[in-house]
Amino acid sequence: MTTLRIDYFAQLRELAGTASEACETAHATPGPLYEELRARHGFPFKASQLRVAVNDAFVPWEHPLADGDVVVFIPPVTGG
Amino acid sequence: MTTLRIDYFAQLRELAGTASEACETAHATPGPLYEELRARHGFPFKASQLRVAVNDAFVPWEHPLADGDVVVFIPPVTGG
Amino acid sequence: MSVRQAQSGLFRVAHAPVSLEALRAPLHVAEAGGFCSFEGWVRNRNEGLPVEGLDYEVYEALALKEGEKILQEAREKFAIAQAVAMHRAGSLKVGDMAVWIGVSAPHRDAAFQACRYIIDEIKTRLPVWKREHYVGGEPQWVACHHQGAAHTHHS
Amino acid sequence: MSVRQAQSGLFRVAHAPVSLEALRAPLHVAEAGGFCSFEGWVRNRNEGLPVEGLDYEVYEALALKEGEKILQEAREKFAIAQAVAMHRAGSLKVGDMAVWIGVSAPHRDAAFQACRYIIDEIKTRLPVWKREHYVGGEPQWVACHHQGAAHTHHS
Repeated sequence: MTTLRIDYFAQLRELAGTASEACETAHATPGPLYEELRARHGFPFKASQLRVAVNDAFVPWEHPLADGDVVVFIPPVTGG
Repeated sequence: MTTLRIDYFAQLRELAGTASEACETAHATPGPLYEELRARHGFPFKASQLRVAVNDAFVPWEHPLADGDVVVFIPPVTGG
Repeated sequence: MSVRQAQSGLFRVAHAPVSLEALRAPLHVAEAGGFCSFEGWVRNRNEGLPVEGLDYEVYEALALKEGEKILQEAREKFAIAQAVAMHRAGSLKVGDMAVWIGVSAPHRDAAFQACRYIIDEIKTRLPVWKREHYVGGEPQWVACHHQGAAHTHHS
Repeated sequence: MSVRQAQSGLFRVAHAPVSLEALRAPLHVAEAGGFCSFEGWVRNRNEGLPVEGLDYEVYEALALKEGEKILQEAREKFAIAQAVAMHRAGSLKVGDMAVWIGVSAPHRDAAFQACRYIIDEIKTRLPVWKREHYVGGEPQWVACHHQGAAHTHHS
């Protein structure tokens, strides 16, 4: 099991009801982790609509997760 | 004969030694008038390098000159 | 200036208005003959709905890194002297400046191209989300217009 | 404001610096969501020669007409909200702003395109002449870089 922190922004934060949660997971990469969280919180986005960041850097969906990682799923951005 | 005023800017003003001069001419259009002034003042520009304005509006070189017109030969511009 | 903004200071996320003078200062370098800037202002309507104001939520640690990266890309791609950008976070009213980009360069071509590059990249890559407040309606997260672009961009 | 500037006031020839605030004011209209501006600054070198400063000589009556015409063309060609421009006359030092253009628009494409159009047209059409002062050399009228363009443009 890997111990992670998940931070949420925008719609995901509102649907999760929190800006941050601790998470113990058996998933080795962000892809299946997102599917689990999506089912739990009812997120509307498919993984293909999102990007993922680990420890404040964009990473590929196959990035291996490690204890203590902070994971953020990035909904479609609307800055500017 | 037509009585005109010629205003000069930039290099033409310096070479003519004046910003403005009165002129009586038999020329009906700005083209031959410029050639006469060019010979008199030693202007370096061919007419094809210039534009011409009459009474503060750009005009074609075939524009007919009338008594009281203010004529300006416009050297290549370098604003901006 | 917070530690997070200190990376180079040329890209910043601001929680209150920043003066144009402060934003422009780093661009005045000797070889700069042209300056191009772009600003995004909060509009009074979006897709037909009357807008009162909006909130920008920013994933700040990542936005600062990504913003600096975008500026660095612009410096590498175009013959510019300097590039600066700022994105607002928090609550803004109609007419407020949401984003500011300034580029100085020896010649205007590079200044225009780099400025355009930076705003386009900010809009597709910067982790920032806009929630609009409507006159007589519920606030809404604005839907992304660049979804395809955003996700093919760095694949 | 002189009579000559009163035509619309959106294009002006200025004999002293004008504040950015004053220049920008007419651009803040309700539908404007994007703003693009361009500034020309006096550079410290031109073609290898160290420049101390320069003078702009302006055929003002014609420059005001031609400037207004350029702004009007930009409004007709691009979906913009408003366009403003200013060209300096007189003596400027290194770093001074020689020309300022600002365009506001509902969307950024039009703002960038119109701003670029206006500066390009100003450089080829506005009856303004630059004389540079060099460190340790005689002042010189700057040669035109756009001669071909300037003379085919309105033929």
